[in-house]
Amino acid sequence: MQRIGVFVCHCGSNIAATVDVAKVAEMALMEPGVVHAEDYQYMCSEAGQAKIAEAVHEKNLTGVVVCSCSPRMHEATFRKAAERAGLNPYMVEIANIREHCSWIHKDMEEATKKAVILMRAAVAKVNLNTPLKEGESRVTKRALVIGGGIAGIQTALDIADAGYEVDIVEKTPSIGGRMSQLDKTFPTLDCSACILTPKMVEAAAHEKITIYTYSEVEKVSGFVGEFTVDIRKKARHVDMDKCTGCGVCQEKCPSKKAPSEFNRGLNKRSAIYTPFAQAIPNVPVIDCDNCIKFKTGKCGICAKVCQAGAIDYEQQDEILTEKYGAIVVATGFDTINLEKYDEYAYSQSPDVITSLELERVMNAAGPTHGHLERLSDGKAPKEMVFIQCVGSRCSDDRGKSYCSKICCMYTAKHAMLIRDKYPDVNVTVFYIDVRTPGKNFDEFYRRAVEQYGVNYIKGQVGKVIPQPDGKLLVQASDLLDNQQILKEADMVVLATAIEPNPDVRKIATMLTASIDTNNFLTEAHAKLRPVESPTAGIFLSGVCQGPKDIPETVAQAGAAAVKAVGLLAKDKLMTNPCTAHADELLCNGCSTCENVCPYGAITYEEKEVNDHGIREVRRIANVNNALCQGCGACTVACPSGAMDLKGFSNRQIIAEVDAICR
Amino acid sequence: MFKIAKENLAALFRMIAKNQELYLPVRTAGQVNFAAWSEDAKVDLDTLKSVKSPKDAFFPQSEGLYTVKKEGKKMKVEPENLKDQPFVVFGMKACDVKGLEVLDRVFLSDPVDTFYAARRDHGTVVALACHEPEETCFCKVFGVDAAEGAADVAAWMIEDELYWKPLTEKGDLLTETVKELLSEADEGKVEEEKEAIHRITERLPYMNLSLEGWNGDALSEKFDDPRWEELYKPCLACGTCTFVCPTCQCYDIKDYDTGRGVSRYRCWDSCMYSDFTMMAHGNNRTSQMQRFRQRFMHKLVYYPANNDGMYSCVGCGRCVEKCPAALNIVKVVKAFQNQGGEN
Amino acid sequence: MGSEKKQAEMIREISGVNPLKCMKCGKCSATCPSFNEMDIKPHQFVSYVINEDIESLVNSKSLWKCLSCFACVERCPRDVKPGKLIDAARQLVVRQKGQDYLSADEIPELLDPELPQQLLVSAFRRYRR
Amino acid sequence: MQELKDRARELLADGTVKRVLGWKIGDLPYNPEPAYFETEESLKDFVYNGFCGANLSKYMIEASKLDGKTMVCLKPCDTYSFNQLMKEHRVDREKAYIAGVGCKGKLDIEKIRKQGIKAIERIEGAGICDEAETLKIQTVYGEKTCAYADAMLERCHVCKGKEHKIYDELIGESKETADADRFDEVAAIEAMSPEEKFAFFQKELSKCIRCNACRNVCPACSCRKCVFDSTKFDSSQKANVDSFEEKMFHIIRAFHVAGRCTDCGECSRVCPQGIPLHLFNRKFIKDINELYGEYQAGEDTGAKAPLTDYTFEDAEPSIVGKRG
Amino acid sequence: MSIEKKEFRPKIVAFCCNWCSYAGADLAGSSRLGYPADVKIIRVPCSCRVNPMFILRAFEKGADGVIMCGCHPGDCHYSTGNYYARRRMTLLFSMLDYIGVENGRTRVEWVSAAEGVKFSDTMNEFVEKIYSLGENVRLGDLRCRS
Repeated sequence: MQRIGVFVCHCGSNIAATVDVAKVAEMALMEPGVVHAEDYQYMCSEAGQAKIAEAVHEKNLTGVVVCSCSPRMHEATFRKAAERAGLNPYMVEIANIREHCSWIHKDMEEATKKAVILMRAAVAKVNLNTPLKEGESRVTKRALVIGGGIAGIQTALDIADAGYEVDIVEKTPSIGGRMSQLDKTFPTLDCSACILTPKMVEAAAHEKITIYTYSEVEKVSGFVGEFTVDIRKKARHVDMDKCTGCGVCQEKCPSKKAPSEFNRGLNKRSAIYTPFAQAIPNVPVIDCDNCIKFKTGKCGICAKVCQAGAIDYEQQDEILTEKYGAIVVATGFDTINLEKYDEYAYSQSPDVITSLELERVMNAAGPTHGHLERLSDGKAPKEMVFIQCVGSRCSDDRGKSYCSKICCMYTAKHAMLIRDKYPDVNVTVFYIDVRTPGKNFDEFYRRAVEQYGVNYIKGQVGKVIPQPDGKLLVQASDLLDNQQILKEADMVVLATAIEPNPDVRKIATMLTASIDTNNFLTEAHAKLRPVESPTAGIFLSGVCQGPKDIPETVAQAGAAAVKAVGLLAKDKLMTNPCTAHADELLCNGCSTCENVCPYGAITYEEKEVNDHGIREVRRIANVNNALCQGCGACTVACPSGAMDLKGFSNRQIIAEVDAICR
Repeated sequence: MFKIAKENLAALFRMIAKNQELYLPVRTAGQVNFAAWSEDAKVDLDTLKSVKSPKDAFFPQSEGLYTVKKEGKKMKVEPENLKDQPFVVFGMKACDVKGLEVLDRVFLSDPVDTFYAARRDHGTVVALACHEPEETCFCKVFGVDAAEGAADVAAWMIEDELYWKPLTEKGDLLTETVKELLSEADEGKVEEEKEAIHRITERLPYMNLSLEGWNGDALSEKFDDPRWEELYKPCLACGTCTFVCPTCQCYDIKDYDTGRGVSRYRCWDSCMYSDFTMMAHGNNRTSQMQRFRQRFMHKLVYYPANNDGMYSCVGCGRCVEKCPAALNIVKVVKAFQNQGGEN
Repeated sequence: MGSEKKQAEMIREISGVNPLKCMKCGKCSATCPSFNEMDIKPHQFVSYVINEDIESLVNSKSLWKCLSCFACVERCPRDVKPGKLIDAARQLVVRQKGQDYLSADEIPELLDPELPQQLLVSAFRRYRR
Repeated sequence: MQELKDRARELLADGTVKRVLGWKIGDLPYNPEPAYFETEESLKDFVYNGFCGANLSKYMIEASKLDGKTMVCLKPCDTYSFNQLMKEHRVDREKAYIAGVGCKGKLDIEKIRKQGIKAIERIEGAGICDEAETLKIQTVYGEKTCAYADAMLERCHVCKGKEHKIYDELIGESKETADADRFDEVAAIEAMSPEEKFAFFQKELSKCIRCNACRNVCPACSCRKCVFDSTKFDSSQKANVDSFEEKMFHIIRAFHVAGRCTDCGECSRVCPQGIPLHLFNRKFIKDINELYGEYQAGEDTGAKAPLTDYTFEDAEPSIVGKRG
Repeated sequence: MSIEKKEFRPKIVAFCCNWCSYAGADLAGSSRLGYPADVKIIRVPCSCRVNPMFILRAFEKGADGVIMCGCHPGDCHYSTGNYYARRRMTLLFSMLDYIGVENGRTRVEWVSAAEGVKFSDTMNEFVEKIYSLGENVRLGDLRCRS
């Protein structure tokens, strides 16, 4: 039996004006287990807390009920007070007689009656409380960043600058990501490479940063503070240590038919290649699917021309196993597949291109060396049409329901750049809405209209019809003039919706990080914890969490880094003691709990149990206290009632129910 | 010997129920069980066996013992009242009447179970002969005569008339209260009916079951027999056999928190349940085999050992009909007849 | 007023379209082959339904100018499908005139082998109860 | 049946299986019992006929703990239960040699008795090789006949189909028996007024004697220790009291197996009081199908159970009031 | 009406998740948005912690109405808890309706920490409903009455 002390707070007149606090204390003494009850002006004051300590000592209390304000307000205060008095802090329960009683009721008798019932429920619960102890777990002082785009690079730099080791795992042969493919950036028209390359170099040179390019995360186990990650380093067939990056191999490679990923397939590259000139590391990889040596066994020219002897056809994939305390996901995005948008003739005409393709066309290192020209015949276009919201804001299954956020701004940028460089080219933008929230964004868009004479028409394009003469007939509506427009264009640019990198699903599963219906990773709280995943120790950086532009990405990357550093800075993690646990005699090992656990905290083990004399090996659920956040989903899913939640046990809640219904 | 026309039975029941409670077989939602008579109750005297035996009338499945009321920190104990009004159970079969004898020996011997004793004192039993016994019946094995129940009143339903014969003082008293509805009759038809029942009884497959070797002395021989290990296997550990049985007498005592106090009640228990006779240290019988064995050993060995050789099975056959796994006491007895002791 | 409201309700019900989903992108009008002959343009249909001005809609030229080509139905990004709305308005008119008497059994007789498939399908949609 | 017996003998003889889990002939014409056969000799008592209604998949929980393989005879509907138990890691596929046995509908002795047929001596026509058209029943009170379909268990009239969902080999023929819609009874109750519904269930459930047969026979109720037998929820109650506690028992039980119940119908088959317990489980199945998409527990071992799954657009609980 | 209310004071249990609804109730309190004292709140970490058995238990012990509040779908602190809760409660309520318990006695409402007004409105509405339904006679255990 517990020895419970009940302390009723007046909260000045906040409670005492509507609740007969003395009566509540008097009634408390009638409850089973209650050996002490008193009321006091301000329980949260020094003196009030001292009263608790005093009673704990004098009456040998094992449990405390404070009838006061919301536990969200002072639960921590009273728990600490109890702890100082030598009581386990989790032996304290709060009866909320202010927010849930005195403040919402006017009739004293009624409010007092209710306060008594709330007190009873709390007493009933404390009668079943057991001391709980926070767990501790170690923190490996090293972070992993998945993805080497601007988000990943920035996060890694910030973590490394704070003094912690960081590894970047990048799937492609070079870090740099999408940003490296961009020509200019809005709203200042900086050259993308000019601002990105220094960061790439800095990351590569940073002593705390290790970069694994052409590598993928293969397996993740463990939990916050102690993840174990297998990284597959794909065979490059080029020795990183020997290669000097001279580029001769690429020049001499006879196979030059592979579409260049970096240029969005608009031109070709050699089978041995670095994606772009500023690639980091500046070490090529051999694309085995296109390499003559790998396909036929003959050739081997690259090995012959390599003076460093870096070519190694025998190289195999390598698996590294590393431990990390925190993981940041920065997997970025891709544009959606336009297969389902026949009406825009993307697959029918090479002159219908996506905006990202236009970036490459405009770029000096791109397929047209920076000249704006039609990809079909190389002619300079006279009429350019931009179509907005292609695949964004769709409620059907062809596109995405969300706004891709960056298109309005980059289209303004494109239009402006084209009008600036080629003043004789007419640019028309068909839009549904122009969305420009952001510092200097609307000014930028207005500049495109006012200064550069870009023609913005409100109305979506219905169809793009390739004409026999190579022109593109654009059928659209002008909603403001209530006209249907037929416009001949030389090039059409589609502001294609962006979607999370398709690999993110696989990664989210490995991390047990939750993902939304659009494959964006879910943040722990939409407003208050936007860079943390609900899974402890996993942080989100960049577009993997939702569409964003470069400044936002960099800001979020920094925020994710700070959160990760905050975790790495700790020597030990205190874990929430209100976690689930399975009664091994009741557990069926049926896996139902595992299926509802959002944190992957439940695993199974074959364990010998002694069930009242029957010894057998059973499959039994095991909750990892470091991962469990105490939501209780498993406790209800469990058919046998084996799973229970400390601090909110079945019997405790039932005791509260009983006390209220009494 | 009296008789009453079948169409007047409703009047008879009404008259009995005027002064006391009357329990009789009533059909509810397709099943016949003993229940209190009311004007709109569907009385069913044609169905041979009620699902549950009528032992409820004397030993209810659940009955309150006392209530503890809380007043502040003080407790007040309020015992449940004993049965103090007379009641009638109409339509019990001979086997069920014999079942009462089995219960009597348990509950009326020292220490007397006052709840049961009060019910026995106030209850009058009218036994109805089994007009058409069935293949699951084996009452004869236990010396029960399906044609005439050893109750306070014996009754027979013959064609359109109910024959009524008081056998005890209580029976006479009851007869007095309904005399105006009864008319005198001779025994001729009843004798014929009895013979007819006996003839059918002879033809029923279980009636000549031999209980040789089952007695109070057979304890260790039967207890250690390896056949139990096989016999129990299909058993689902449900309580059907025990809850339909007219002689099973085990009960558990439980508390229920009503919020204002605690009511202590007793309810039937089943030796098939894993928490049967569970004690603080654990359980005496840890396996289903042991619990399964307990039931039959109790009926055919332990009980006879303590009760002058009387078995605590009356051959009603309810367990035969209702076991979900088609197990029953007859199969057990037969299993032991085959090839002596070894397996 | 009340009947207008009911009619708007019916149009929603027959078409299965929620006009509130429209984001006014104009893709329907952009794609409509009869645009120039219409007095009420496809993208405006929704407003008439939302504003419960069914009278104007059923009296418009557009009602009978729609070719039921379903280009708008196909391309609408918001699942609003003005073509369905106009078709529902037509059904409303047909029903009001009490002409929904055609039963499935009568169709074979009326069938002209030259009729385009599309028209048949459209007819079935209209006469289905 | 001979084929099945021969196959069992072969498998025992060649050591593929250590034992056979099937049915042993009863001492009355209709009461074969589930049994293990470990020797070829013991198979002489093996029987498989229309009265072999028991779902043996639950016995495989214990059999999975034994040494060696067990040949288990599973009817089409039983295989759903086996799959479900496998999904919940309660049976070991490696320990089972599944003989998918044919089924022509299983018989319910209670239905025969309901027709006034009693003192049964012999029943012809219940064999699995028979046409399953008519039963000829010899009784002490004369010979009676009964249409096979009229003596069939309720569940066979709404059979999910005679396809075995998991097996090692198939033995014997089946005959389709479904002639009613599985959810008709549920729909009829849904259409009642609250008062009628309450009266209906009150009447049925007041018969409950809390014998736990429904629970103990249920393959989904495979918990090592049932919540009703543990003190975890303070719900351990044996009594059959007149208040609603009994109903609580059945709601809770149905909820515990919701999304896991394969609708094998064993609960209704074994209830000594003939309570149509399947009406609870089927209500959940119907709701799940209607609200979350068709789901048949035990159809496979992969699909996510409806109660451990969700979509953003799931119906709100208020739909209950709106459906009217 | 007021006389009736004196005779029948319902017992109403409200399960509120710690992160949204309990905070919503706190906000209702600090905004002085009243609702009848018949409602008593039990704090649970998440709506997915509410076992249907708790709700049945409340009814068994004499509650006249049970309401569960949680974060809005998509806003769960534990990301998915309320989705499971939503399915569980839908099925449970449907079953209670099926056996003839008035469906107005059970309710689920999603209340965020910012929705003090909604919390108070919901409770007022729910209590009103329970008053109109009267005492819960169908699910309560007879022994708990007196």
